Amino acid sequence: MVVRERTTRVDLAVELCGLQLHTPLIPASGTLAKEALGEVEGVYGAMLPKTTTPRPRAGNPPPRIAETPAGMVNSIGLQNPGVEQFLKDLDAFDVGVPLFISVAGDTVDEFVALCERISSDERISGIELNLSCPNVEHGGLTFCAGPASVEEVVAACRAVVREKPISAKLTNEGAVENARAAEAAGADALTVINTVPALTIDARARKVLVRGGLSGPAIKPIALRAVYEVSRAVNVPILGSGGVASGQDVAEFMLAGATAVQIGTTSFVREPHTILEEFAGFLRDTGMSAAELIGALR
Amino acid sequence: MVVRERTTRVDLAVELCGLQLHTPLIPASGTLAKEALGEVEGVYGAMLPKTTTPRPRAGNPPPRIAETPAGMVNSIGLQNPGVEQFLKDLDAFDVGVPLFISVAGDTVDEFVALCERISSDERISGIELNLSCPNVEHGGLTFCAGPASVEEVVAACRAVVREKPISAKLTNEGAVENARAAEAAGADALTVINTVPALTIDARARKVLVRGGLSGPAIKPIALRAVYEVSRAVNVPILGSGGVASGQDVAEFMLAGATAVQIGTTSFVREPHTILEEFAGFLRDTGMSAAELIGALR
Amino acid sequence: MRFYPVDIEERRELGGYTLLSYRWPDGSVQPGQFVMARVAGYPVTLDPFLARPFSFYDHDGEVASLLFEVRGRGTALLDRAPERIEVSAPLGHGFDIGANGTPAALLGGGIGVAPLKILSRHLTARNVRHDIFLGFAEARFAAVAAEFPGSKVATVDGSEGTRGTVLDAVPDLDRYGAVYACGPNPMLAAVKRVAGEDSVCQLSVEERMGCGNGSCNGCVVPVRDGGYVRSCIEGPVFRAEVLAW
Amino acid sequence: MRFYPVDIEERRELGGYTLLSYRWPDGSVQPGQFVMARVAGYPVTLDPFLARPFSFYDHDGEVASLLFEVRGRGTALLDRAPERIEVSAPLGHGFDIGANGTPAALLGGGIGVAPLKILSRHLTARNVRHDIFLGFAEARFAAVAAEFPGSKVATVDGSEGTRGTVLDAVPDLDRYGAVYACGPNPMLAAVKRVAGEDSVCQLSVEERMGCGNGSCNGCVVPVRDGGYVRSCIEGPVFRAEVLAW
Ligand SMILES: Cc1cc2nc3c(=O)[nH]c(=O)nc-3n(C[C@H](O)[C@H](O)[C@H](O)COP(=O)(O)OP(=O)(O)OC[C@H]3O[C@@H](n4cnc5c(N)ncnc54)[C@H](O)[C@@H]3O)c2cc1C
Ligand SMILES: Cc1cc2nc3c(=O)[nH]c(=O)nc-3n(C[C@H](O)[C@H](O)[C@H](O)COP(=O)(O)OP(=O)(O)OC[C@H]3O[C@@H](n4cnc5c(N)ncnc54)[C@H](O)[C@@H]3O)c2cc1C
Ligand SMILES: Cc1cc2nc3c(=O)[nH]c(=O)nc-3n(C[C@H](O)[C@H](O)[C@H](O)COP(=O)(O)O)c2cc1C
Ligand SMILES: Cc1cc2nc3c(=O)[nH]c(=O)nc-3n(C[C@H](O)[C@H](O)[C@H](O)COP(=O)(O)O)c2cc1C
Ligand code: FES
Ligand code: FES
Repeated sequence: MVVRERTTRVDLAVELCGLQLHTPLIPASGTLAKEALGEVEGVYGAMLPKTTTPRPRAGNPPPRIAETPAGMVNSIGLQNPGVEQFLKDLDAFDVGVPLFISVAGDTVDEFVALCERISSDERISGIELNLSCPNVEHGGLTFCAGPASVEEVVAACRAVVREKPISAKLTNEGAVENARAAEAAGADALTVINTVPALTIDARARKVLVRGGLSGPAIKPIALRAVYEVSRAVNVPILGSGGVASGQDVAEFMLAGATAVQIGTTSFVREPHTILEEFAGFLRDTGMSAAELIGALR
Repeated sequence: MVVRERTTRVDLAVELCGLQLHTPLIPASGTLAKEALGEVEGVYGAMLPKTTTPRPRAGNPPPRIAETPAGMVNSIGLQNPGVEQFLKDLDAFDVGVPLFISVAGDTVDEFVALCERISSDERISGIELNLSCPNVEHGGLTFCAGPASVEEVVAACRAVVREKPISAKLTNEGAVENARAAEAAGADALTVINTVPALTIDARARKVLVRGGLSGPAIKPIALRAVYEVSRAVNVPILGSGGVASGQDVAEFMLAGATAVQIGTTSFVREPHTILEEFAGFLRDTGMSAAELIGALR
Repeated sequence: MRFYPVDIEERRELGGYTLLSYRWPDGSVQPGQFVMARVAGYPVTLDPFLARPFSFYDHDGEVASLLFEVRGRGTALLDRAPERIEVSAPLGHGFDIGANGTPAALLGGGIGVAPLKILSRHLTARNVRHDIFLGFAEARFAAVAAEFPGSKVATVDGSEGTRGTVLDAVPDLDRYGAVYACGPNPMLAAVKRVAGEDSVCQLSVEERMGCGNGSCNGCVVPVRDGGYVRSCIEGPVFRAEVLAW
Repeated sequence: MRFYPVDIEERRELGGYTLLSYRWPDGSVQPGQFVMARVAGYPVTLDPFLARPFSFYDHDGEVASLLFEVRGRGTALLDRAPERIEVSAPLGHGFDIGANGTPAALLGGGIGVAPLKILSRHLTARNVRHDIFLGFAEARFAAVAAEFPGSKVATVDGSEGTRGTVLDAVPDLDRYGAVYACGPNPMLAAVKRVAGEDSVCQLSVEERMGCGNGSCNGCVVPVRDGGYVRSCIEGPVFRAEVLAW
């Protein structure tokens, strides 16, 4: 996207795994409903709906969210209608930009089955593997718990997805090791990071409120560190995620090494369009294009 | 400490490794200077100065700190005058409550030498092992990088410290595994958690600003989760640390399983006395004593 | 989510609550719809980070008002906001006042009174006979009942009106053809149990909200057909029989 | 750290800066000492989380004033604070104006002008002859020079006074027996190089601060004897020769 501001042309485009993105912004999986798509027209360089699973999932009982300092903890529990219904509803997200799909399974076979099911769908440009869900074959540890498990699921998915890019979405814990494993197993990109395990307690009620994942600006410096370290450890492009709240944050993630940047929790309180405008303003002020910013720390 | 509020007596005392603490609050290591001791009179149930090392350390060049959403990142680099000078200056912290000393070495032998050096000092009631410093024998990974390394250093220190309690201070990453290892190696307590690895970037200057550890309210839900999980995995008492900013936060950490709670970054912006008052107010409202609160989730 | 800065026109105390009004020249607000509101920040405030949901207390096509109780950080800051706040609205599905039975009973529990003002005005405009019942914890809050002439009040401590919950103020809920209720979820579940089988019973639920626009799946309620639906999009008003309470 | 709420007495623009004054009835403020300031929060604001250091611009025993430049979130919020802010003060070691040589040169770079007002007043009270030199990026800021009668000005763009930095406005710095300087660290390093060998040269350094009371070790400067010292406790004013710049 070339935004004309004052008299300077700003070049927001980036290339991600051979796909042209007119802006480096992508919605973080699970944070943009189809009902809200009208609000983000033109903002995102690629689309990415909420993670889908082989069968419908009801998700966790409420309360599912709690606010924390500069962030929130959620335990949605991957509520989704299952991949078949998901594909029926998918047209809403097919808005003329590359469409990534986030998938999660309870086992390696489920991941593979999902990849097979969707990889022939022409609307879909790429796949994001949500590796932070519990691996039922390994006692409930997540697929991100160690490099061996990351390597296994990425390699298995790679074997059935030959034409489309795969991004492995990693948690902060073990990000660098897991990134190397995912790259070795054939991932075309890495999404860094998912939410950080966290807990909230209602002290008056003496109850656990929400045990889930922390997101929002609070985790930005953690995510930025992970992106920075991972980008030094691998050669594949990185999709940064975690606490991005402003155009300057987008620039920071790209400088740290991200090729594209996901907007999650902040979209609940700010219009993503504003973030894109701020980012365009940053590029105008610095005279750089988005693509030039990637990893361009001095 | 029994604070008389309205007509209700509030019992703030807790027992930690056989030591009587008149309040469950302890300063987090590295966040309370002797120049500021006057501001915290009577607040803390135990004292804990900044980590000391075998030799003087100049620390890292500035900038060493950067603010982040609801937190800060620091890379002080363990600036300290070395254990000999440290012990000469220690009287300032000997204020009539149990005195813990935080130690860090570059090698297991350095940890052991420090423990030997200080364990006969009568002013000192206990030792906190700062395990998040780089282990030069293992290529710069921290002592917290894995349970084997935690076990090694704790066991070695335990062997030379027979009379005084040792708390192993753990990072968030791998907290549960490392907690089990520390307990098995003879730790009397665990401090959970240290700062979370993080990074800040100055986008305009295109420079890394501070690569260090994130602290403050931003990490509270992360620390609370770690305390909760660790307290379910071990039987030794836990010193909670991470983002505590109010009396209600103190209650949350104790409910999650902490016996004592450390106040770090927040002491830069709030008087710890206020936090203690809020906590006393919480106890008065709920009719519980501090000791009863420990792990008392319903 | 898009937020609009609005200038505060008036702020006053009403019972233990705050009534805050601001210009909102948009004719389309339905009773039971809500706003996400927050103080204006720099450029977005991080403290608190999320906006908070509030029912429209009233809206005359030009000025909107919210009635709220100060509970925590979000409401405390809104209560003190100097000149302007930021709102996103109108959100959600409100009460269906189209083809419902008469007479109607409007039940409010505590701050659940909020959406009943605009609801009552709309019902009156349609000549729907309705009675209003309000339950409060203490007399201090019950003062808001003065804004609902003819309403019957219950207080838990008995200091004002009937002693008990709002249901204790309604002797014969099952004779109403339509029931509209807003309040804490346990109260709504009780209303559902007591309402007449043939009455059209609509409940405005209260769940924590992250986004208010359907994106986070945080605000769900369990439904009869299994699973959960989002109260910010499919609700916050639901037909009682839809909910698995 | 203990903060005290203070009521804003006056706020006005001065050049491109904001002058903010509040009652501070404490006679012990020394030139070069500073305050940690933040907006008042609920019960402590998380946004921004840390307080910000500002030099005392002036203090007459009853009213203190700060002069600041809006740079980011902290100063933007202070600039708009409705009625009160919170401060912790007086902090640090200020200028030693006891046994120094004459005449004195006072050098301010940009917002580094701030502590020179109170310093100049104290020097005048002691009958110490002194000249004031101020450097600014643009003419807009240079307007503050009106508060320093007789001062010489330099602007980087040459729009006001000498073109160049503050050092370009001082033809003969080495003839002064005492030099007092405040500004960006690179300017201070330049002053140190240029100041006469026999003059007593004192520099007020600017480092990011976490706590302001010596606890965090965040605000250090490198010193001649090796290692670092805290600018909030041992400084912010240092004898030039102490610094390893
Ligand atoms: C659709 C809808 C409409 C609402 N309309 C109104 C209204 O008109 N007036 C009004 O005063 N309130 C209304 N509420 C409730 C209001 O959103 C909460 O009181 C508010 O979010 C509290 O924010 P806080 O920051 O002050 O409190 P917090 O600090 O967030 O919480 C303080 C206390 O309130 C509880 N709480 C917070 N949020 C919720 C929630 N969403 N549901 C239940 N308990 C909660 C917490 O458990 C805590 O005990 C409505 C809620 C919904 C979902
Ligand atoms: C002892 C001392 C006295 C000071 N006195 C004054 C004064 O009288 N008037 C005044 O306007 N300012 C003064 N400053 C500087 C002032 O503290 C910063 O401008 C302020 O902290 C900026 O906060 P912010 O939130 O607005 O900006 P931020 O959002 O924190 O930062 C905005 C920009 O300012 C830079 N910055 C922030 N803090 C510092 C810092 N401490 N040092 C250098 N650069 C920084 C950042 O790199 C960034 O580019 C003083 C600083 C010190 C250490
Ligand atoms: C409410 C909510 C739901 C989420 N759902 C998913 C999901 O379904 N799949 C996924 O991979 N990540 C999910 N995430 C994680 C986000 O995609 C993102 O990685 C994380 O929130 C960090 O980014 P943020 O701080 O910008 O939100 C969810 C996050 C939130 C807050
Ligand atoms: C400026 C600063 C210096 C610190 N120095 C040390 C240290 O020397 N030793 C140590 O074990 N932890 C150190 N820490 C970590 C704290 O003790 C504490 O575990 C961490 O900051 C989390 O708690 P908080 O969020 O309450 O600050 C330091 C933290 C900060 C912010
Ligand atoms: S509040 Fe986010 S889906 Fe309803
Ligand atoms: S600001 Fe913390 S030691 Fe100086």
